[in-house]
Amino acid sequence: ADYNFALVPKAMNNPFFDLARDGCYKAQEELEGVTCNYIGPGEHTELEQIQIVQDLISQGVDGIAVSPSNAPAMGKALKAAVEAGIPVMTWDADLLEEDKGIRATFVGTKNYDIGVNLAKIAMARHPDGGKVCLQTGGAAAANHNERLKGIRDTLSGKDTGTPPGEPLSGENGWTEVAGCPLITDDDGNKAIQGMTDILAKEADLTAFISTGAFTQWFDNAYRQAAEPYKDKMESGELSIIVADTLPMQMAQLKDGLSNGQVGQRPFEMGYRAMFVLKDLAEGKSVEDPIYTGLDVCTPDNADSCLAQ
Amino acid sequence: MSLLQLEGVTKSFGAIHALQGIDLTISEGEAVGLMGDNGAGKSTLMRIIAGNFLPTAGKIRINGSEVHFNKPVDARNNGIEIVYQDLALCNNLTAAANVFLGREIRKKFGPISYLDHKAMFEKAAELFRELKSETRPRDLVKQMSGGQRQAVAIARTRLSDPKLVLMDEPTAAISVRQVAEVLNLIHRLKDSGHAVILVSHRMPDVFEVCDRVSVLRRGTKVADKQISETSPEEVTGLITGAIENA
Amino acid sequence: MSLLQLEGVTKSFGAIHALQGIDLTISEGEAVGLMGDNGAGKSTLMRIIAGNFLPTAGKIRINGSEVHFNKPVDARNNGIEIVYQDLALCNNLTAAANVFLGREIRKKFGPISYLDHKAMFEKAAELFRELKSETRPRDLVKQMSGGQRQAVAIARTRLSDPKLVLMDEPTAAISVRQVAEVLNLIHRLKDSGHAVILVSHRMPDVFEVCDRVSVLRRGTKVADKQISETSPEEVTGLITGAIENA
Amino acid sequence: MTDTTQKSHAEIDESITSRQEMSGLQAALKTQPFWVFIALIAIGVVMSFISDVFLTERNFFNITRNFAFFGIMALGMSAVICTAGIDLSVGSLMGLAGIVTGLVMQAGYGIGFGFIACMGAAAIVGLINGILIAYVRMAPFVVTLGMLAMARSIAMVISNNKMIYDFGPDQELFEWIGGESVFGVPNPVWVLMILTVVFWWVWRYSTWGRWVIAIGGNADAAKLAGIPVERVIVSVYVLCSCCAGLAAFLLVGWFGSVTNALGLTYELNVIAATVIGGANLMGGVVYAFGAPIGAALMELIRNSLLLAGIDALWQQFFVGLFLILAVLLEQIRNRGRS
Amino acid sequence: MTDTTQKSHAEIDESITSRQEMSGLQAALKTQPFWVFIALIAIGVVMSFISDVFLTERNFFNITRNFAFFGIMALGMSAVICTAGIDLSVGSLMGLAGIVTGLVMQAGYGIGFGFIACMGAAAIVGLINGILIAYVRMAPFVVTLGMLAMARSIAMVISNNKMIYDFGPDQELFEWIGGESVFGVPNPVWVLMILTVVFWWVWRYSTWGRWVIAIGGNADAAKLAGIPVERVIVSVYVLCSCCAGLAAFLLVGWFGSVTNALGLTYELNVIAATVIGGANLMGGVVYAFGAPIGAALMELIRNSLLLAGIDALWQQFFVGLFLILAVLLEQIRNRGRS
Ligand SMILES: Nc1ncnc2c1ncn2[C@@H]1O[C@H](COP(=O)(O)OP(=O)(O)OP(=O)(O)O)[C@@H](O)[C@H]1O
Ligand SMILES: Nc1ncnc2c1ncn2[C@@H]1O[C@H](COP(=O)(O)OP(=O)(O)OP(=O)(O)O)[C@@H](O)[C@H]1O
Ligand SMILES: [Mg+2]
Ligand SMILES: [Mg+2]
Repeated sequence: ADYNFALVPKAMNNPFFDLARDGCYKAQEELEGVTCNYIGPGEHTELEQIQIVQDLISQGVDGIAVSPSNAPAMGKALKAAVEAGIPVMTWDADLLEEDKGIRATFVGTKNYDIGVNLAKIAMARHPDGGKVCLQTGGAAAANHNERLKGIRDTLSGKDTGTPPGEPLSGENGWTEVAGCPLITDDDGNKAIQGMTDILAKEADLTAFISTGAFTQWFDNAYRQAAEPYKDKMESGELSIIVADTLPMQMAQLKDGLSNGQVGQRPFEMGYRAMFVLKDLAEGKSVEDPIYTGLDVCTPDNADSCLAQ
Repeated sequence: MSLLQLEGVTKSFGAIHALQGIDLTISEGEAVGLMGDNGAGKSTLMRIIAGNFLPTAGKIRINGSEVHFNKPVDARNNGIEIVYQDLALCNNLTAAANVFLGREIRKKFGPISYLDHKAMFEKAAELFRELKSETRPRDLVKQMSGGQRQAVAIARTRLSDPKLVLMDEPTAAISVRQVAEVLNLIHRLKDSGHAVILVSHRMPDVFEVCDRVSVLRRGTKVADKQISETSPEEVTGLITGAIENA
Repeated sequence: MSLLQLEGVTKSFGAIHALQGIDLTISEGEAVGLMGDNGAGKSTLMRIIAGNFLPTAGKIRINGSEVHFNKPVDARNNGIEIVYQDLALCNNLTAAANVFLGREIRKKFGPISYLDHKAMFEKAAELFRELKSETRPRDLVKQMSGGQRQAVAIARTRLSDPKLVLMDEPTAAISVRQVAEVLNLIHRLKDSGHAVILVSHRMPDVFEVCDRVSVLRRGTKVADKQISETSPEEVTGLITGAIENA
Repeated sequence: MTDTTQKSHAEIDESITSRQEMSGLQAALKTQPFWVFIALIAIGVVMSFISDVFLTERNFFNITRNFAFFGIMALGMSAVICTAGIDLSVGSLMGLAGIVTGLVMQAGYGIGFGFIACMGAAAIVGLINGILIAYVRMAPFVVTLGMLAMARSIAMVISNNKMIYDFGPDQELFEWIGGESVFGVPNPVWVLMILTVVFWWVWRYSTWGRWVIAIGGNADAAKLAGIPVERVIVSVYVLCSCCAGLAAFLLVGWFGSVTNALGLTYELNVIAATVIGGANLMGGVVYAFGAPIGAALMELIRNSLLLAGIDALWQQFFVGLFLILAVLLEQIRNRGRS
Repeated sequence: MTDTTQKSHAEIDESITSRQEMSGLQAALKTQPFWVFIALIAIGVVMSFISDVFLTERNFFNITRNFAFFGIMALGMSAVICTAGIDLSVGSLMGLAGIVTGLVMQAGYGIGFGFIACMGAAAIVGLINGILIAYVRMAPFVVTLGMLAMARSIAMVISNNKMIYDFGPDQELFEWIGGESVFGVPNPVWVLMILTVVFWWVWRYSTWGRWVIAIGGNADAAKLAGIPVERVIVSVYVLCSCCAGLAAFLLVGWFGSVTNALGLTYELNVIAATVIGGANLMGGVVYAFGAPIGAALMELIRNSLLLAGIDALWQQFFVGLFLILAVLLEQIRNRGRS
């Protein structure tokens, strides 16, 4: 039988999801009779994503893998898919705990763990703590909020409450500076401007941690912004640690303009999702959840940290 | 006691002094012609009386008691109706809608009141007929000729029973037939005890219907004479400045 | 051979027939008065001659050869200037800028040409002075009185040396002093061989300056007579329809 | 002779009075909503051949519900645009109103209070917009752009940037209102239909509606005619905000959750729907049926492209293209007339 | 007696001719850009007390560069808005122009071709916008909204949704132009300064500028005066697009990489900067200095809030608030005058 599987990202204008698409296409080549239908909202809008999923259900695709922007609403939308007998799974981001019965499985990473690993790099470099500024994505973006909580929990060594957690004020030696966390709305320009301003303002900042790749998207601009602090970063006075491991981010890490990267494996997610959907369509049972793992990179292991 | 009394009305727009210390009185049943060169300040004075501008200085009295018109409705509530020189119409509405703007005829259906389009069209048609104007109540003002628009503006003043009607060049764009009607209208208004101020550049019209003529020159009043005591030539001289004042 | 010749010019706006088969000729040095009730179609006819509307049917000939004006400049390039009834001014520009709109005076500085504001202000001032109008060239049109605006519109036609000048109620808003000047101007234009079409509701003006008078009624021409052969009374009758046609 | 003339005048006058340029249907033919509606039908017919899913009940259900929210907002927006204004804050306001509703209901106050709080928040925002625009005479664009930023920020602050998906005791009722249907028609669509009829009545038969149109045509003239221009303008912005608040209430009910990102960038979509529906940004033009028709067109295009299997990267292209084409249709049509 | 009268008339006429309501400085005092500039200075003074980082060279460098891109776009936008139009496609166009530049340079064609391709793409988009608006008479809002979707989609298609960060042989020069400085002033700021002066000259001394302003005041009258209204409107949209293209070129050079998301949602910021700088969406008003001043205000607010350590959730609130306050200042000022 020919299968038409949909892979729905949060937004199509985000390089992160492109990698998932590439993985999805690779699976399409490898799997007999499977078509990867990569479709999502052009920009990050909750309603449009739900509308797309509804349309996919109407269209009668053979399986849907979705990275929900708005988990509760997506849960409701996906119920219709289950009723229509379409296998459903989530990837990258998951449904609410109570809705987990709806989807067959989840392929991805725990966002919380990304935060934990970012924080661990910072703690290894600055055991005594210090001043920290966090940078995050869009407003109320659940994945970024979980990463923030991961960072805060780890730095403070205690539970800081529901995501994004409470700001740190001296716990375990770590203090968040005023004006942070910086909100970027996933805009690289805003991210750079925010980082530049904060680094200029807080001369004695210890760590700048970003939960998304937007900080480093714009290679030249980021390099210019980080360059003046290169010595400080080398001497261990300051750390800049960013999530994700896109190619230019790795180059920046190797050039000493970053002190650590923690990456997910979106390619793997897209790739695995097709296999899972095929199994589901054929009535097989699948593991739940499926973690694709994280790549934790520091200047020391920059050449070897990425999973192939 | 006069119906309207202006005392030292002055109006400046920044550096431009449009009016300087204008005194003017008008009684019931009287028609005053207000003449003057372009830019003399006639329209500005009309607008002040109609509550459209606040005077920079000076007083306005109606029936002897001072009034302050902060907005046009205040003047209307004091029985003053005006035909603006630039007509002040809404291009996107029909002639009838413009006539009744702000004073729409409504019908009641239980607790709900709604616009009575039919009544408004009919009444507007009646008013236009009275003015002998070829204006179709259902036409959009946008599509109407200059004179048709003026007819709409004049018709508006006929809705209520005002004490004082200000007409700022009401006959500028209308044709002979309707000019006669407007002059007729002014006569009728006078006869029924209304007061009229007519701004016009048409000497014969002013001399036909007005009892008195006031002349403005560069924002000051240079003459205020009974029609019977003056002549078109004198008034022309006063307007152009050939005669200093009278 | 006449300067301008209209043959069966017809114009409809949807269901409204504004003009029906108008024939009209005018020769050099002639002034024709165009009269008619409000909405008779006078302005529509002017706009067609000025290239603002395309006629629904009919022909326009200039010096005997047929022309098609697709846009206003076409008419201007054929030596036709017009004063629009609604003046067609840009409120946000100064009086001088409006006079020279589309025909700005420029100075050259090497390869760069730029607006010569000074020259334009001076020339505009001269034109206003010629019209005896109290209009300040540097004022924004927005802030000007009705008559001052009209002076600006009239001044525009003085920039070039046109063959035919169309004036759509040029004296509606202006004062006695300037009316005389405009009539003077028409006389001067005639004397220097220009043709003029004057739309006006002011009978005396038309009889003073025009050689011929045409009357429109509801879109059709009902009369075309030499001034010497008619009288104000007859024309009035023709306008109102009391006299069928002549 | 004078007598006969007088009589013929009277006759002519009579004929002028009752003359009407065209019948109601003819007038409708000249309006933009009508031609957009034709475009809507055309797309529908084409789609019914291309995709056998298109005409299914479920697809119709989805399409109508999806555009209902935008249609409701567009109704309010068309009033604002009719006064030559603009309201860029509706998207942010949805976020704020949604969060307020969520917080109130989460605290256990029930749906009644939730609704009142939602509409109250919306009304306050509209009131501030309106006062700044009408009384302080600020440009609507600046005021509502500032409000766009402020309302979103307040939504962030009061929600503490968290998602709300627990709506207290009335959760089920709330989700029913937003998400379920009556007689097979989704509830938001019922709301849209009722509101459209109400607006139609308002524009045609109410004094307020007449005044709004007059203000859009010539605010100075309206003022001179004694219309309380400032008050009317304030009311228009409050109305627009309330429509956005209502849409937020329904949308949150359907979603079953709310974040402060609700309604992000919707302002342009709403304005687009309004303009496609025939509103003129220069003011003075309004059609009650324009708003739902405009919103429907935008949703139909999106839905059709997906069902037709257009490559995702190209989809936005066709959305833009059809948007232009739909309005072009009416333009060409009117061309032929003048 | 006639003689003396004539003489006095001549005198009076003379005085009228040369009468000017106010001097140039007085006129400047009445404009919005001036008062926004005062607001700018005020914020600067306050900030220099609050934050010792504010007055540093590096901060100034950053601020000026950040607003330069918006300033350049706002200059073009102010021309469009002066004709009572609007261009919503500038943000998407940046994405398209940036991607085109990136692809051309990545293919090794060098910076000359890259620049030509960038501006060419921009000009084509502007041309399409302009033709649809001027000749087909479509609403600018609809056309440019459609273009917003289409340009972004094409950027996605031709980039295949991938990031470009390899700009071929001229990469260094390219990054120098966008990212470096001359005499301590960032290059984009130089571009903005030069363009501002050029625009100032254009609005004051060129026929084209005069015509654009006339069209904004009364397009019908302009048409009747023989101005080639359609052609001028097309040129205005091309100009606006070219400004956006230029900004994209510089921005990509600074970023050192480009995705098709470049410029997402910038349209509202650019329009806001233009409006804050005194442009009136009803058309007919334009100030060359308004665009950079408006852009500077927006950036200064953003920077100041961060340096002042305002909570991130509240920041947008203050952005909106100051935006309104800045324009309010001028409003109150003009109130007192009339
Ligand atoms: N809003 C305004 N701002 C500045 N100046 C104004 C304003 N309104 C009128 N003026 C000026 O005030 C003076 C008087 O104008 P006004 O309109 O009263 O003249 P008028 O006597 O009615 O002239 P006309 O016969 O031409 O209608 C003119 O010089 C005019 O330019
Ligand atoms: N653009 C238009 N659309 C529809 N009807 C129009 C349009 N322009 C004019 N008309 C109609 O055509 C007729 C002739 O109008 P026109 O302006 O030519 O009259 P006019 O003779 O100049 O009158 P007036 O003396 O009042 O200026 C009128 O009935 C008018 O309503
Ligand atoms: Mg006047
Ligand atoms: Mg006319």
